[in-house]
Amino acid sequence: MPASGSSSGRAVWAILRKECRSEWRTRYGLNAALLFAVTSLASTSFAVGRMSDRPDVLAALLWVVLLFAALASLAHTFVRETEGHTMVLMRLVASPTAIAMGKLIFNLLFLVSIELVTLPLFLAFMGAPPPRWGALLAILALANVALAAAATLVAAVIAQTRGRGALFAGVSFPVLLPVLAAAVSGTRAQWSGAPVGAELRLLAAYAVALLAASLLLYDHLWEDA
Amino acid sequence: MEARALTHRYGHRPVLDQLSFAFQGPGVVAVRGPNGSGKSTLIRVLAGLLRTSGGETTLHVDGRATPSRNRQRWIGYAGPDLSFYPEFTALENLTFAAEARGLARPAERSRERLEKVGLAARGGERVHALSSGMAQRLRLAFALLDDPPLLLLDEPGNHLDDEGRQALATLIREEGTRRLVMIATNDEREGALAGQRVELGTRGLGDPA
Amino acid sequence: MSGNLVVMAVALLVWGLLFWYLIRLERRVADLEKR
Amino acid sequence: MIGRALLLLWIAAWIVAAFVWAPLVPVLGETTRVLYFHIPAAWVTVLALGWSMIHSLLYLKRRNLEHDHQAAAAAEIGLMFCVVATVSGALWAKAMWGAYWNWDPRETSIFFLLLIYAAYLALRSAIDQPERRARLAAVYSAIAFVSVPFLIFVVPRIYFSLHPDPIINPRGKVDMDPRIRVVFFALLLGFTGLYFWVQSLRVRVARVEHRMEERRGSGNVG
Repeated sequence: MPASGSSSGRAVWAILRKECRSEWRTRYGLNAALLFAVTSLASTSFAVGRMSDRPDVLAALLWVVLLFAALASLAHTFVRETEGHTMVLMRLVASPTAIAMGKLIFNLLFLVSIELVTLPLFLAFMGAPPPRWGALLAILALANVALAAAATLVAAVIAQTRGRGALFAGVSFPVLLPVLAAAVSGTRAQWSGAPVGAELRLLAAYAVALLAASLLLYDHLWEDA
Repeated sequence: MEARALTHRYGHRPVLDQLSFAFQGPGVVAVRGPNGSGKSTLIRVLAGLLRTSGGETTLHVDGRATPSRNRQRWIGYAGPDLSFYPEFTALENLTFAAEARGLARPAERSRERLEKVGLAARGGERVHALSSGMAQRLRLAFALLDDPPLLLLDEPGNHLDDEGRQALATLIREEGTRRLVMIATNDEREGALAGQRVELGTRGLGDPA
Repeated sequence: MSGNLVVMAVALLVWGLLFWYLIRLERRVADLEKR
Repeated sequence: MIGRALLLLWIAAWIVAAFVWAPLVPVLGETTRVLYFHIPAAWVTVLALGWSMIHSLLYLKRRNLEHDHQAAAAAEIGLMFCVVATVSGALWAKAMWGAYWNWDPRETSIFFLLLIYAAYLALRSAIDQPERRARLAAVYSAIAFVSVPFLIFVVPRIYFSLHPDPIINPRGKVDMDPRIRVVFFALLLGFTGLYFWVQSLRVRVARVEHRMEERRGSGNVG
């Protein structure tokens, strides 16, 4: 039996690849999320029009669109497992933490792929001033890590409830709020030329706190058949 | 495989009550009892899928007690609640399982196991296209993936045709010589294969409130 | 000042009602526990 | 029974004191009266959330359903006090600044706690098996435990603060007429006593419910 260290690394890699292949085969999650992001973007920009002079409104709108796209799709990796009753198989081949890390990284890649499409469209549709790419990408990166960490943990919990995905938005919102607040504030600061250090530190601290908590909590998540 | 004062309740219904035993592999053990007497519960507890309300189980491999936290490393489990990813083929499912467990030669190993349960020809088929009998064989292939010291089978004969049952019987007899095999079953033929037995109490579902 | 007294009276009334309700609730819980 | 009678008289006495005896805070004028009840309610909200989270962590460690009863009761009562605190806060904001809601730090923090309570109780209502409900609710409670400090101390600082910090800072020191401080802490104590009494009642109800379900056993579990 392989030692636990390297093998859980291999398990995470195997699970990540499986998640990507499942997503590629069914393509259900990505299509839904992209459609969701683009439609909510289009409707906001239609309603609000061009906002080149209001970085605070732009920052808020960008993150509302991204947050709701995330809320609509990040629970999917766990809900799919419980609906397909494949959680037993998962638990027999990997430790809870390895399962969670595999899915967390997948959710992270998922978020990035949504943003690759939504961000350029947003900047174009809303006529946003050119962003300070360094600061903006740093904020996006850290916010994505925190979002993925929080969403994966909450998804693992609600996937085992009666309503499954239905509860995800409401239950995860308080946990996602600090990420939303810091991301909006940071995005606004980068557009108005202010330093973004404080927001980056906050996002990093929250991501670390969540990851630390998850390492302790994932063992308690799957204990009954 | 050793159990001490195992007790478990589903919500408020006592299913396992102060059950203790110790079985030495290799050999075949039948877990028998009426419906609802906790056969499946016991198998799931031994597989580390279910945390009991009381008591504990310890698996000794080569004389050393293994941590019950990652019990799944040491056992092969096949039960009705084990489902596979419908969007993947049988071979892909097994290969993924082998990779996740960090086993050597995952693809080759999976092909060997498919041959062993008579699914060699169906490896390329998507799981949702398999009949329930073939899906049951796939579960057996999964359980045998890394030659575990302990094999836990919950009603392995389900959905199998005669030819399938025949293959299952020879498989159990063969594996019984190499490792400890515990089978939860009410099927006479499977029960007959077992050298030892665990009779679960008659209290089960029939017990009046 | 008189406005305050009215509000105070209402506050005292609400507190009295709440207290009475809790006492009755406690009695019901006590006999539920016996059964 | 003496304890109950003492609680009755204590809170009644200090209600009277708050309206008759205590002076007004300079800037706030008559609106101070609301604060004598708003801030103790907010305090109990935080106390109950802490109580619920501690018992959730204890449940994860010890797996004793007693902790789950305590955590659930604390959340239910905490939600009620949180609603009282939010409403009284909004009334006070209306009196002070003419707007029921203007996202100042105190209001946003209490509102976030309301969100957490609501999410926790919604999660509980969506799970049937007692052990699983206790376990998953406890895990969510632990997650919320991590996000509360960020919600309370960080997020409000990001939004422009309207609250007159120097005069009344409930978490900081209360530096004006001593009589105000006396009334304020007395009501705080009274509310805390009330909370623990209702908490014990709710837990006893939960225990009875659990035992009744158990006695019904598997026979006719609805």
